[in-house]
Amino acid sequence: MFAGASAAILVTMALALFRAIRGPTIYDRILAVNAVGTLTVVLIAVHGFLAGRPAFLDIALVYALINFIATIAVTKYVKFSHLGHPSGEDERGDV
Amino acid sequence: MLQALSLGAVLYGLWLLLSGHYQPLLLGLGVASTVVVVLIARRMDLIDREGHPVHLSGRFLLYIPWLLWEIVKANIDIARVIVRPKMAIGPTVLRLKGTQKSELGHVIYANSITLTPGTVTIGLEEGVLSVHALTREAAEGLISGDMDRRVTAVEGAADGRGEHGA
Amino acid sequence: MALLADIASWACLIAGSLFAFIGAVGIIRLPDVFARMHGAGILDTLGMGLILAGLMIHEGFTLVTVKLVLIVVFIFFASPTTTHALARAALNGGVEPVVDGKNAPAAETSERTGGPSKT
Amino acid sequence: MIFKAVLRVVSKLLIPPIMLFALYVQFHGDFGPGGGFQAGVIFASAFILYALIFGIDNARKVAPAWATRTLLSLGLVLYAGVGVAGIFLGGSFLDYSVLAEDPVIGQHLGITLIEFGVGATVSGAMITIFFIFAHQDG
Repeated sequence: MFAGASAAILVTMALALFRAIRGPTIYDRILAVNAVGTLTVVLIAVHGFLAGRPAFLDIALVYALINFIATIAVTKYVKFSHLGHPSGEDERGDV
Repeated sequence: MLQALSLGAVLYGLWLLLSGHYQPLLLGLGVASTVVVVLIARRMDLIDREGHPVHLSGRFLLYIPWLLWEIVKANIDIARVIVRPKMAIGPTVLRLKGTQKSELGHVIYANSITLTPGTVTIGLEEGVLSVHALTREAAEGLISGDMDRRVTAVEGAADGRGEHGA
Repeated sequence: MALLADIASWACLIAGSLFAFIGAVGIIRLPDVFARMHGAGILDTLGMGLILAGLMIHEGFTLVTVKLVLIVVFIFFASPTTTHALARAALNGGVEPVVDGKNAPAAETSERTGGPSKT
Repeated sequence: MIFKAVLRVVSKLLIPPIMLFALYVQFHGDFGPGGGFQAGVIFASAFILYALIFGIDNARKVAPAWATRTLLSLGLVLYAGVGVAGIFLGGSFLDYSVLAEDPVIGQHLGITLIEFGVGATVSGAMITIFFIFAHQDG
């Protein structure tokens, strides 16, 4: 039953990846890649159960975390073209 | 100071839940880790009524079941809209005034709106939220103000004095 | 009892996969980036939540379940935040939401118009 | 400075648990996936999140250059120190068994110290690399 769920998640990932490849704007791609990241978290968790090693959940938690920070970093990079505090309009200094 | 202690208690509880090994060495390392993290959090100036809103936790726990039920209902609505061959969507952008007193309350409100599919907060400026709604029903559900009232109730009546640094 | 838990776990996994799939279909079908966020919202809340709930029911009440709960809680905090950040970045980058209906106010955020126009 | 509320509040809430999680991964390398490298990266990512939301300058105030450099080198010194201690106590480089009377305890101690050194070095290096990248313009 976990194998079935994994397969469904993989198909869903393929759909989201399609949007990531199609675009058209960079924001569509970020959104799709973020969705793929969430699905990866779920896939890792399900795979942990499939392999009978629930220690995989630590990895899933790490992935959720990295996904969050990476999406914020990419969003900020796209918005300001660099990761530091913007030099100009500093009141908008976050993402 | 009190808030630093309570943050430490919460973090140590998290350590115990994560660890699952209750030998003296790991329990001691947990204490050390908690102390280090609390010190760094203090240095980062994270510990105040916003960064550690433990005063809201009781009422927030009561709010969660209602929010989850709203999320389930909204999910079913939006899923139904998406799977129809001809999607009956009517995207709108509306502006709402959050009646919460602190920014923390506004953030809870904004994130609750975004968590509910069908509505996404696309702007939050001094208590005025711009919300993108996918369907008319989702927009009307927000305009009725039920969620706003409940988040304000989470914030509580006596919480209007703003944050004070720890 | 074990059978009942198995059935519940199955149901959660199937429903979660279904919702995740519908969310991904939404990401593909909906017309612009702001509308697609709603599809991603389905995937991030009920899709993810139900699959992990299925795993929780399968596992019973152990520390593994606690970790699953932590993952769900983390994503429930993180997902709307990233969506919000992305929406603001898209607005800032000049992507306007497609709206129909004349009653919608101008789709700009106040950060570009300089203040909230009406409440 | 005015920061936008949603990101500020959520990151204020999430940064301490992330750092605690990093230390959990650090010290539970024996029992599950994890260890020094991963822990260092997670710990650094908490700092990177702080720097993204609150600005590079504030982050530099929290973790000044001397602090990250010291962390980086201390980790390396700890690693090399444990290795050399093995030689002095009559074993070879990174021979944990001779660190204590009982080889098993010695191995445990050695691995924990080595992992700690790796974690410190990796987090120091990651934070430094991030700051170097972020200071670049455009």
